[in-house]
Amino acid sequence: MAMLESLRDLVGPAVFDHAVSPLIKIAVLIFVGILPLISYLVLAERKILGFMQVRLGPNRVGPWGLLQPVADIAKLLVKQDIIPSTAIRWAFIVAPCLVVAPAFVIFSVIPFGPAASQTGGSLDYFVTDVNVALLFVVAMATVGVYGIILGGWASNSKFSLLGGLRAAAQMVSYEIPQGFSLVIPLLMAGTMSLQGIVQAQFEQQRWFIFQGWGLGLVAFFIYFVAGVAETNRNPFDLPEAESELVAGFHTEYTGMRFALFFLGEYANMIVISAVAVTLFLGGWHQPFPNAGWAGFLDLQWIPVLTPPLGLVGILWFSTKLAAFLFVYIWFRGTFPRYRFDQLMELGWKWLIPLVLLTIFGTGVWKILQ
Amino acid sequence: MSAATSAVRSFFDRVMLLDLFAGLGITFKHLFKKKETVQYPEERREPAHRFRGMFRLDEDRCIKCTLCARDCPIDIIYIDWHQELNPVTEKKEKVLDRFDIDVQRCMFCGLCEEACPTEPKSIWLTSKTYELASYDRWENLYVDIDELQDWKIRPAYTDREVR
Amino acid sequence: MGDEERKGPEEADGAAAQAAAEAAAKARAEAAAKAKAAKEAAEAAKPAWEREPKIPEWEEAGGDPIAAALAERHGASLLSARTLAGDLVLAVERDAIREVARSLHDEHGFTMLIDICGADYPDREGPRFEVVYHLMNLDSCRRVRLRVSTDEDSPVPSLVPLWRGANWPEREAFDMYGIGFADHPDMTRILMWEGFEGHPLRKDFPVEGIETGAAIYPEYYEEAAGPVTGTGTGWKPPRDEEGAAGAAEDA
Amino acid sequence: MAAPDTVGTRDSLFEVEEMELAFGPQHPSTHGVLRLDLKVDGERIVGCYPIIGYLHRGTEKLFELHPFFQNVPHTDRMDYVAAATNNLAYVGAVEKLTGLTVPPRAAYIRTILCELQRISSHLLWLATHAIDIGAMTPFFYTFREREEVLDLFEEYCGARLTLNCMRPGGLPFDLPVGWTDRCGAFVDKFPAKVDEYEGLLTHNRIWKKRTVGIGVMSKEQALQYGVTGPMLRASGVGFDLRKATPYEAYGEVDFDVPVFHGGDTYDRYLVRMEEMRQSTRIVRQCLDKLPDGPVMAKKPRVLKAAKDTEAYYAIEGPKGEIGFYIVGNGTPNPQRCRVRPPSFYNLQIVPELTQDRLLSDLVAIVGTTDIVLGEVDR
Repeated sequence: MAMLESLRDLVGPAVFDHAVSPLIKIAVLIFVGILPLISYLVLAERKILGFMQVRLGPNRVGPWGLLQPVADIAKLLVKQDIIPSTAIRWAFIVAPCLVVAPAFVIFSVIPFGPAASQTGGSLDYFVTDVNVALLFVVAMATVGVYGIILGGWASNSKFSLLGGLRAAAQMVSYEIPQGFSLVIPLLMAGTMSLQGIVQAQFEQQRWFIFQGWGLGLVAFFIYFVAGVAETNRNPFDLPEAESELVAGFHTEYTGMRFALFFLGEYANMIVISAVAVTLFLGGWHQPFPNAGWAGFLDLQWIPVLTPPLGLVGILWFSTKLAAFLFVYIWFRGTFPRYRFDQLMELGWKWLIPLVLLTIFGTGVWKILQ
Repeated sequence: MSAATSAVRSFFDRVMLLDLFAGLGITFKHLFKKKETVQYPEERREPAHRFRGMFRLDEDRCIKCTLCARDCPIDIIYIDWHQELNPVTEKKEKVLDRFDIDVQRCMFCGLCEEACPTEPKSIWLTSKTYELASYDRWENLYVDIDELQDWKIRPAYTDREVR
Repeated sequence: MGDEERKGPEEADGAAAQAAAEAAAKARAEAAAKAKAAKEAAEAAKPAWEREPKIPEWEEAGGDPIAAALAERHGASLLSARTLAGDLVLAVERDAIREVARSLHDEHGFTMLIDICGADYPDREGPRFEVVYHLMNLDSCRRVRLRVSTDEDSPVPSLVPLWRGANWPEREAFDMYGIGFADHPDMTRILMWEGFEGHPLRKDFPVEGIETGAAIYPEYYEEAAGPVTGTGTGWKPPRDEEGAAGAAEDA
Repeated sequence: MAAPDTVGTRDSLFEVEEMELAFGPQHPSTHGVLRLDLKVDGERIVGCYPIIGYLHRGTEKLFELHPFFQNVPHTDRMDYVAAATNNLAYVGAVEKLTGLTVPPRAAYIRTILCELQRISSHLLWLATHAIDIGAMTPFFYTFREREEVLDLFEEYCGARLTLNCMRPGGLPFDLPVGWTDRCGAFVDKFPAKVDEYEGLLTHNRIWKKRTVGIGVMSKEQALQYGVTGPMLRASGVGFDLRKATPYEAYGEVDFDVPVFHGGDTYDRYLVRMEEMRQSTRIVRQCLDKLPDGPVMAKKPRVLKAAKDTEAYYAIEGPKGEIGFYIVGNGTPNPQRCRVRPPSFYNLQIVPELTQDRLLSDLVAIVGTTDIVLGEVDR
């Protein structure tokens, strides 16, 4: 902290607040937060899937396999990097970056914890609070699809191409119900700032999933289904359906480039879950923040450490996030895969009309409010 | 059940996604079940008593009839013998020059053991050995009579791990 | 067999001797018949699995309604109709096979084509190859086997017009034996690769295969070196130099 | 510019562009080394040409080289997930050719082994089929039970996969002590496990969407292509050799032959699931009725077939009718030994079933035919 203070003095407060501090936060977020989170998410997925499938999962590297992610990363880094001779070179190289970058950028607007003004501290537990954050999330999520299409096309392999095309159709179609379902919490909160939406849930004393005659639940359901489809996860993992398209758009990718696609997919999973937690599950607030009997959930009674309020926020946020990610993994362990046309049918014929109806219902609710 | 109630029920099934939740329930239940994994190098499955693994041969019991070689469907048993006068019994006896098995091509059908006329069998596969992998293409795979007779329960390379 | 007397043929000399020999032979035959009957009775008393196995023999299938109907309908095209171990086997003129199969299919309910396969009899007089068809009637569970003789140059009428499923087995017979099938839509190799020379299941095709350049470890399976059985040639894989020389002695 | 061809075909009018897609031999869901040359329009399959033979080992040639009893291990390696039924079909043909009769105890044990093999084969099919359709968990559940079946095999004959567990005239060994109890315990608990698999799949809407109405095979098509086994029974033909021409101990046990009429992938799935339950019934009854006595018939020292005799013997394998056609030539070796491989005939219909379906359906259809390439190519 002292070092930060001296840095602030050195560069001047304006530069520090607007350039240095976000940069540090981003670096911390990515290298301390997201990357370890993703690698351990992969481990958790393998473990949980293993447990569901009456086996143990990775348990050789380190105690309970805890060092497995390290081994995986080392393996992927030192693997031979193959660019197929017939591939379109520049696109082949650019594609994985196009998948990863947008997913990471979205993290900048997600409130993992309270703002400095709420806790009385000096640290915002998010990178930035944009007043149109929701739009930003939707816009950035859209960019990821280019990377996948490009990767599928640039590989110059038929299976990759089919995977890329599937991904394109799927992601474009499911962005519509997903985007619309975001409108519902937006209507309920009356703001587009994610921090504002969290605050609105606090003030309305109800998570938006339970708000408005169950319409929140419907919106949440649609958002989640569309999110699973958006991230190409089972049961909507058609673009990389290994039994049909070998590995879909990343068939030809090896080593670190493949790892980037992998990273992108898991980062997207976290993003979708984080947005869902923020919009529907009260964000970083503890459950029942306004109820007196649930006051112990602020964890201030833990005598030894008495965690600062911001950290409690992050803790609750992570817990909700983890529950979400568990459901993702649970789905993967349980369901078969949809067929391509059935997926489209589900999106266009069911989810979109349903979400439009829900928006209408929410409007009515809002007026009656 | 009347048609109406079954229709209502199927409608609820559809809307409430009960079929999907049933599947989720099954996988969730398995999260807490006993795991079936065998931690291989530390834990080993004990093969059944009749398990057909690596060959053993007992030269003293063997009467050099070559039936095992004749009955082998893929002809991987090579036997040569000659007759010698036993100085003690003063009888002519067959002496093995060679008893080789090209285990690389062996399919462990056990017909050689069945063909063996001695009692107990002088060639048998029930040595409970299943670790026959090797790092070298030729290693451990073409075994001669000495190797056959003192074939350890397990190949050498795993011995140090098992202790 | 008991107490029958054994006589060499050299004793048979002169008429009296001949008569005696005849009488002896008669007695012997009687004794043998008696012994045989006793043995049969003993056999019959045993459970089936302890009896001497009774090897099935060919019988003429004159009374079989299907064979009779076919003989009436196709006349000389039906070369023979016999049964063996309960299976009806019909030998059919090559060019008539499709008609015979068609009438079996249409009139006798043999709707299922079970199998088509080739066979090679190089020692046989006449055409070398045989194509064997197995048909089945699903309602009565009756099977019938058709056999057609052919040689390399004369194609057999294909059954694909009757059963689409005849496609692959006919291709396989072509691939394995070089038997041609007329009117077949796709008379190409099926199991061996295109460009393969020879027909592997022919009896004159060498078992160890032919040189195609496809062997991965040609040095291991040396020509004329192995595999050997029993007291063999003393061949060992080339890697094992010591001991191989000493083992080469024959017994 | 030439005048447009107003009476052209659809393709010439709209210039549909097809792509050639080599599906296999190295592909996760071709179950070995099957290659399908596909002509696809987008993801719609407009043409399919299976190319087989990558696993051709000349088994039929090998049969001709060896005496009858030495061929049993070779039969293991054709349909390598159902070795016992292969063994039975082969030794059955040899017994028919040489007139051997099997003692009743051997017949019962053979029946038990075949039904256990059917269970294990169907379990493997279910595992791979579910993986093809994207459900990965049933794979592990089915393998858990399959291990137990294989353990039973191992205890009986010493091998888990390539059993070599039958001989012309009977069986090589009697059952080990306590085997019947362990086998009984397995078949008693197994139906509950089948319910578990069904709980994951049968009513699951995604599973149904992927399988109902996919790859519909009519009764006529099935007969045209010589399709047998569960595929035939899912198309409304209740034909099962175990009932039609009872062999071994099947005539003395009570069981049902499941028949469904849809002919689609879902019905084939249901048939096999029900068959597993029926198999446990058969095993249970056989264990209860198991007679005492020898397991090997009295047979000549060298088993020879008479010259120019031939026999065809078929049984109901897990995949369909597996039969052997053996011609004797007066020596201990067969003159010709032909296998009637069920997978070979069942695979033949795949191009017809996949016509105008999507790529994902192809995977489901290939999975539901339950082919083993070791048997297709021999």
